[in-house]
Amino acid sequence: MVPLDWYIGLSAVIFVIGVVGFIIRRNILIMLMSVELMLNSVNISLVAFSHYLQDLRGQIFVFFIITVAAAEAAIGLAILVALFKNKAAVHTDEITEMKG
Amino acid sequence: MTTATKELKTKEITISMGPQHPATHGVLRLVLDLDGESVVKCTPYVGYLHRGVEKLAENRTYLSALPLTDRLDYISSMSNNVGYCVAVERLFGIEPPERAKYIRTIMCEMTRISSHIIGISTHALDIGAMTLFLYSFRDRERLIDLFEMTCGARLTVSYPRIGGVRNDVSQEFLDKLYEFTEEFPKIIEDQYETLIDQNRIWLQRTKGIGVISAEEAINWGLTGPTLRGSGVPYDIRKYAPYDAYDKVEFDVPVGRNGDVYDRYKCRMEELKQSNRIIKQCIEQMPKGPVMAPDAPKFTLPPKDRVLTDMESLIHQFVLITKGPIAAPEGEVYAATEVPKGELGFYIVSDGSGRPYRMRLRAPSFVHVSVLPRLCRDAILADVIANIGTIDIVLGECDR
Amino acid sequence: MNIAETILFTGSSNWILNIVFIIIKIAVVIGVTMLHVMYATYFERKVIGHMQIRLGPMRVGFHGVLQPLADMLKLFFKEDIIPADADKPVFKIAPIIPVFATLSSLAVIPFFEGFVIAKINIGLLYLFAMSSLGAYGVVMAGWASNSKYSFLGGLRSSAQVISYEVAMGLSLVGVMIMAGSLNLSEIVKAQQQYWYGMYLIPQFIAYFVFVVAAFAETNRTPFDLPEAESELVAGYFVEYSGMRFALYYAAEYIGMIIMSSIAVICFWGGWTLPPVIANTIPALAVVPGIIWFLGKVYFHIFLYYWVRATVPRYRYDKLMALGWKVLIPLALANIVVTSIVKYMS
Amino acid sequence: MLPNLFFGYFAIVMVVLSLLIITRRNPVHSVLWMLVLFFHIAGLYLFLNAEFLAAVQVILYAGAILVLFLFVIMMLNLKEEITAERFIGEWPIGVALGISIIMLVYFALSKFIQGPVGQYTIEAINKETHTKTIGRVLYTEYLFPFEIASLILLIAIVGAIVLAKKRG
Amino acid sequence: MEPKEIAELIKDRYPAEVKDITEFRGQVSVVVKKDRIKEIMKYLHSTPELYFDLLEDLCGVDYLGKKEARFEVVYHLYSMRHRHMIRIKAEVPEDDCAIDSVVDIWVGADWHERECYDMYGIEFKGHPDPRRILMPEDWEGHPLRKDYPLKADLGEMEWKGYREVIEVAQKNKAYEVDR
Repeated sequence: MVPLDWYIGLSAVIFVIGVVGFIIRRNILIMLMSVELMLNSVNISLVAFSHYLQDLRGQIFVFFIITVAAAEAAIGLAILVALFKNKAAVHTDEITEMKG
Repeated sequence: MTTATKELKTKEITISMGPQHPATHGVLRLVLDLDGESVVKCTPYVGYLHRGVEKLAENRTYLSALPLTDRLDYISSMSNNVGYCVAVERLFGIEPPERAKYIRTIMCEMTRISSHIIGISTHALDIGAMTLFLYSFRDRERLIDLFEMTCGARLTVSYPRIGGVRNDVSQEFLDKLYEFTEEFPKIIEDQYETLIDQNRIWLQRTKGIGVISAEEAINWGLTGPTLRGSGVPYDIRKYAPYDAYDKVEFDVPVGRNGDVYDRYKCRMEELKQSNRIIKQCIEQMPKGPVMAPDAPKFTLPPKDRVLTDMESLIHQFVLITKGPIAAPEGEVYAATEVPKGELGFYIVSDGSGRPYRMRLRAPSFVHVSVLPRLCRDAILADVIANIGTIDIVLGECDR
Repeated sequence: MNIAETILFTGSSNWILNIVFIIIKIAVVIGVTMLHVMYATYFERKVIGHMQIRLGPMRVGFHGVLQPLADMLKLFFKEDIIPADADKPVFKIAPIIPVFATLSSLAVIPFFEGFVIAKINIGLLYLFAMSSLGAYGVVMAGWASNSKYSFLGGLRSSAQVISYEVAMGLSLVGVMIMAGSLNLSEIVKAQQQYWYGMYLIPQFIAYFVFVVAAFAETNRTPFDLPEAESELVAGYFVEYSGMRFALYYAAEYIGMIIMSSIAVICFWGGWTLPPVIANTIPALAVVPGIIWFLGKVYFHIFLYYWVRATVPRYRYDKLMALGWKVLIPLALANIVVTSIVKYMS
Repeated sequence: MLPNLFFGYFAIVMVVLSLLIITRRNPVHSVLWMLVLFFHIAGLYLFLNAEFLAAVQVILYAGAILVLFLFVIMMLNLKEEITAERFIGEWPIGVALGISIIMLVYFALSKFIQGPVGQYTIEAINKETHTKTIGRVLYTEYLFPFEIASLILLIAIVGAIVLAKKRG
Repeated sequence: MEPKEIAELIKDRYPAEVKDITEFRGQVSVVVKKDRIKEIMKYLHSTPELYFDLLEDLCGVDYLGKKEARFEVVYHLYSMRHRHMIRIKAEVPEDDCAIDSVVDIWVGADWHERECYDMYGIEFKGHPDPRRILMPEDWEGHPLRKDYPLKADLGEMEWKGYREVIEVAQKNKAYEVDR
């Protein structure tokens, strides 16, 4: 039996990679993907908890997180497309104004 | 860092459709600027099949320029030949005999059927209905066999001559053709029309697409079924008849909305009308010669006559070595109704045996030029429908 | 129970032997499917040929029966051309994905009583998962070829597959509600409790939606826009040649077989006969279930060909409108009605 | 032993894939590595006896969300991206931040105590299949959050359409 | 209306412009000066009793050494309403090789004028898109002029696109399979 700590450790490492990716990349697309990465790492730990604690609550939460992730991806990408149509830029440091 | 850009930027894709593309009916090239699927700008480029027919004709005799016209609209070469012969006959002021006129009319209408068959079926094939293509090619094959029976060639026939036709048709030909005309209307109704006429997808793809109003169509210079689809009953066969068209009865089908569907319906209806004309011609076919009495001055005598008859031999010898007789000085414009539209020959003669200037008014050339107009507000799939609906042959467009 | 049945169905208690049996099973299923794929192409050419008053392949073998072999040989030995500006790794991987996705879908399909490679409880979901993967092969090919035609084909395809996946999934929810299971074998068995033995009759709307969506999902006429040869030449795989092209070709036909199998299992009672027929003619029990299954599958494959020979191609915007404005509402309405009926009874 | 090996494989591959995702220059490659990662996550869910979630992971994440990403990347057609600078100028700070979070988690984990065990044992779930169990819990205990989630999706759809729609 | 009458009508209205009226085989040509061609065309197009709404054809003719003005631009007009036609010929001398475009009146003149420019080098003033149409864009000379040879060994003068094609063909020969 794999200890629960291992899962949490794995989830934490992936989460941190997601955080780092979000911070250091210039490309908004990859930043969005890093967010997905973070959400997935949380999912892993939730499913692991659910399995080890023999409770379905974790898995239910995963459902809601997937829903939120889908909504987030749709909105984020829509913003990105709108942004690209206005500025033709996908890099964070090229987008410096609030005015469209 | 950057100043705010005022206008909305979108990234357009430019695709070069053709010259080698299955839906461009030859070597038409369209440069399409696409925003997603919708066409922002459509620019046709032609000239990939330019062979300088007009220039070549200036250096040939009136007779030897005839085969050049075969290669214009290579799927309806008989109509082009007839158009050229009508123009030259008008220039020389000669009149072919009655029987020749009827034969020409039959041949022209057979060509119209086979050309419309190709036009409709490749159009349907472009839109995705593949079976009509194979059905109709079976019937086209019968017509082409009949061409072969009389002219010895299947596509580039060079059969009409200045002042008549090359040789008489056989009774067997007429019988077989009559048999065809008996069956053909039923084939159209049973097989062609049932396949796509009421098909919902076909209607969706053709109704309301590429709409052009009657005034605008005339202003663009459209002719033939492409114009008649907009509701203008302009048909040279009716209003300036040549050959035997004034002796037969037929209707000029017109559309109402000027969209792709109406043009398709016009062509479909013309198939039936052509069939009707052929039938009448066979029934009324007079007896007699097939070459005008003064025509030997322009045309090579038949081979068997050359080998047996002294006068014909001399005649051939003179024609070949000295060139043809001089044409009267002047200029004529003769328009005929070929399957694609109005084919005009403008011949300027300076009194020598060769045309000083032969201008070809090719319907396809005009029809290609209207493509950007038809593709306004279109999406990519409509461009294909529009190319099909104007029924172009690039050999004629580029000359 | 004889030896053959032991090997095929139950396996052995020894887990090594078990794995060996599973591998044999997989090999048999894939081998047989590939053979069917080969002859599905032959079948298509013959069927459409005769519908279009021509003969189809006639040269290789008696009435062209060896034509698929000849085609395969030709494609196998053809030069493999990769465009200079293509993204090479992606370009190479892309054709493998749809073949992988469609072949692995075979794992959960019960071909006849008890014969299924993986008896998993979420069979239907697994099928959805695999069919949603198919889009990647198309999109990656479209992107990696670095050609505008394949790019447009890829874009069209991804939008189309995503949209019609929704309709397809929703159309099968009715079946799931009626059967109360996602296991395909269970679904077949559940249909036996009705005298007509098929969900086709109560779920005819779902069946209609499913068949239309299946046509779109497999990129067949009239929804073959991603590869519309008159618009996009060949769409996403325009730059492919030789074996890689053959992989796409094979994936399309395996996809057709899979979709037909799902339709047969979920709506036509799989390998079983309707009880009303089986009871009136007891002699039919002699015929093995696989024959019924294949017969029903081939009827659906024939349907694909029939439609291809008949109708023109949809336009992109009309296709989307059909998917979102007709099929999805229909499927949703079907779900509502089915659940109400299920709740009442 | 065997489960540990499996977990080790999954863990190593997943970490490597995550690193690949955030470092690729070409976003398309990132998406494709992410696809592989999602398959591994689905595998891990199977390993944790959550078969329904594994299927949902593939259908939703791989089949819908990632395709959406790919779709947008292709639509924007970012050719210049391949030559542009990948990271922001201050990327070492970001990495340092990441390492510090890892340290934090490590210390937190050393104090980790497992909570009480619930009623859904593997046997209980297997008896009536995972799908049914999840469905029952979702539609009874968590019905209200479920409805809220569907509302979120609806808002997302409307928002996405409004944002992506052309002006004028 | 008879073509002859139409010609007289034009002559009455633009006496200074019409240089000649000829008739051959029942077809009437009106030879006009090029300067006010657009005005004349507008008159022909919009006068209700003439109403030439279809520009059947537009082409150039090169009368090298035969007439005093080297080129002529020939318009064939047809009226759908009245079913009559007329031929207008505008003289274009070589030293002032330009004429007003009639695209504003008939859109269909667009490509005909482009072709006329391509083949004869006659410039159409006010044309929206004056490019070559049938010949390649970097082609030199205007092929339908009478002093343009039908076939000649041009040597270095040869169109460079042709040389490129030949070079590519030569290069590709190396890949051909020996039989």
